[in-house]
Amino acid sequence: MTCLQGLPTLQEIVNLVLRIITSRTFLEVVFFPGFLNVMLSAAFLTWLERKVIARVQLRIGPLYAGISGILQPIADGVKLMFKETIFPELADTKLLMLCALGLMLLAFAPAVAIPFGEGFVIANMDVGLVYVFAVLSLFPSVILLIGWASNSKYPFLGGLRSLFQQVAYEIPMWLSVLGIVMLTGTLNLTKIVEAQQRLWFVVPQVLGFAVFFTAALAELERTPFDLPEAETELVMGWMTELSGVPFMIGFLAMYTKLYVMSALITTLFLGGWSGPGFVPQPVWVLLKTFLVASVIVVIRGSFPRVRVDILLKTGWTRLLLLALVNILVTVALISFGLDWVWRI
Amino acid sequence: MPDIVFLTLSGLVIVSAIFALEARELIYGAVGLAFSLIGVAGLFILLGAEYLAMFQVSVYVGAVVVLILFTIMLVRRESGRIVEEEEPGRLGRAGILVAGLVALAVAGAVILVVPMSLEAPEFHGIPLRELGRYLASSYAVALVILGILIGATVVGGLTLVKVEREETNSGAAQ
Amino acid sequence: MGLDTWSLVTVYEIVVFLVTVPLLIFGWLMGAKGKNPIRDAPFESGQTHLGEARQRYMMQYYPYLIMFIVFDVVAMFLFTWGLAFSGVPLTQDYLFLVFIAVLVAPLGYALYLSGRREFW
Amino acid sequence: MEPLSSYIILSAALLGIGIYGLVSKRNAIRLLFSVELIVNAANINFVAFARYSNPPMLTGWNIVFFSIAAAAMEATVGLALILVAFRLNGTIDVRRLNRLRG
Repeated sequence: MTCLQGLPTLQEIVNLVLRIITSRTFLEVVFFPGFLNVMLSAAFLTWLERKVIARVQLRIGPLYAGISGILQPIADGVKLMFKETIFPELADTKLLMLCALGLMLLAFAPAVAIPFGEGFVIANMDVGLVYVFAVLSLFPSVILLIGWASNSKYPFLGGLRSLFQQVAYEIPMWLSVLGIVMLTGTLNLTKIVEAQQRLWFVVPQVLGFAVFFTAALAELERTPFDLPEAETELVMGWMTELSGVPFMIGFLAMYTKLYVMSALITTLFLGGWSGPGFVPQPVWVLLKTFLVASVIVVIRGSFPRVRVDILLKTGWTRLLLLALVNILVTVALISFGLDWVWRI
Repeated sequence: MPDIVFLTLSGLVIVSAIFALEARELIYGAVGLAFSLIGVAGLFILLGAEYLAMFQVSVYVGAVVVLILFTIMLVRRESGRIVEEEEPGRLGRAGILVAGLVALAVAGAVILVVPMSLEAPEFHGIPLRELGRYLASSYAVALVILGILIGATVVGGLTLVKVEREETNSGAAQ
Repeated sequence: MGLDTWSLVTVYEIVVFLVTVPLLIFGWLMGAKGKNPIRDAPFESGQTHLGEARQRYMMQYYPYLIMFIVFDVVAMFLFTWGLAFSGVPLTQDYLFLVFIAVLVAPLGYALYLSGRREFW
Repeated sequence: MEPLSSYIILSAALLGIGIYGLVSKRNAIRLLFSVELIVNAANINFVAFARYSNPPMLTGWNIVFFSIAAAAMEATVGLALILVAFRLNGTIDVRRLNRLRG
């Protein structure tokens, strides 16, 4: 019996588990700003996209599952879970599975840095902005690997296009937020939101906002930059040969990325959680995020696709130049001493 | 707790580094290299250099590994087999011997010079603003030289690719 | 719980991992199985497939990758500069100007090349 | 925190792996991998020593900044060279790329 005295009793273990499960940190990580929120938001965005696109095209969209089809994403998810996972005969199955896992991990990773209220953020890191960009810069390699591992021509071409597109638009995106970094002198996303209490950054950084928004569209592979999965030429792009759960993960990852990008635009340019106080702060963040996402969706419904070489050239020359002009504007702003508005 | 983290990270770094060199497919090797570099970024975070870790991830894993993957995909024979004529044996054993000697020598020398169990001082992170200020003031010359290096890379890389394209187009290479 | 920032990121990623892996295994177990050469063939719009997709292809856009790496590094250095930037031009700002000025010539070369047909 | 020596041993091991690759591999891309590993071993040492000096120094960090940038540039040009060599010779086996020898 003596040797058992050092061990915790069952009661203690249960208590410990209960304490962990009900702790604020655990709830944050698993439920609200954390995993479940991101997943459900992404699912909600698929529904939103289908509804909005249907309205644009004078259709009705999902209708039967739940109230006006809001449970449709869940029904789709359950359906896909029971589908057969088919891989083409020449494919590299192990690498594909690994890439699906990696894609999921990558897609969910940036969401930890998004602040949902004063002090209401999972990871309040000093390098939050760069962290988000660093994680986003890992997507092209995973997608290229999926295209490669599928060993089929459409996914491979889609993967290559995706790679070049994301690579070409990453630099304008980085440089377009440099103005904000200069104005606030920090990379901490919470502090960036706090700096916008008086005036949102969309006003002084309107050029940066335009560049960031365009680059975000390209990074998300959405119309007018949806070349990697141009339905009429490349079927489904790099997702062509995915099926069952891997397809679901690829799909979910894309919408998670949409959510993260919209939330990032909200945080950086649209004041994050700031807004009239009659609505709680996290609700403001979600509202703005979904608003930005629906603007992106409406753009999908109304613009044609551009050609690949034009796309790449525009990315390098025009957007880069605009981002540099934005930096000069910011330098002028600071030099004239107007930056007191955003200094904390 | 940090001990487990350190051991996991160093295990990741070492194992995936070996995998990078020994994997049969070159593509797997590149994936191994990516994991190794991510592990090094994790070590940087453990050492308090968060910004450096992000720099490492975005430049190494986000850019260099992508370029490596792309090059590997370009460097193939028509048959689809990766060009690789490995010849393990004498050379491999010699490599292990040399590498082991060098690693032992380096580790031994450094550990002899540095106090064995030097404790880390208290550290609460460095304000990132200081970093930029310091970088530009004390390392200005290095910065300008880096600018020249970057310029040389642009010119060199583009010229190489241009030459390559012209050769390919004229049919001289095939 | 005295967890710091990066531990929380790790915990979060572990949660994602713990959801994804069972999902993949579940899909693998629940889906139908069986070999069918036609269904397992790569999709090529209904045609009989032509084998390996990993053939040599155009490297038309290789320069973009080179420029990407270069600008990735430059952007990171610009971020460190932007963090320290404060209205009054200090010596360091001029030094960064030199850093940028050095980069202008190769950029001009790159843009000159991009103007040529079939390159970039 | 671990003692400094554990970081040194780790980086020495990484250096050893890199040198092993340089000595025994014949594929040019694998040689590039080895070089990257060696550079990373050096970087770990820089950051570790910067952290363990009292008070922690920024110098180590800054050197690693330049080191990473230089290594990225090296990889860029190196890969372009490998590509050209492959198109001209049809191989990236460094033993066969000996046409430059006098």
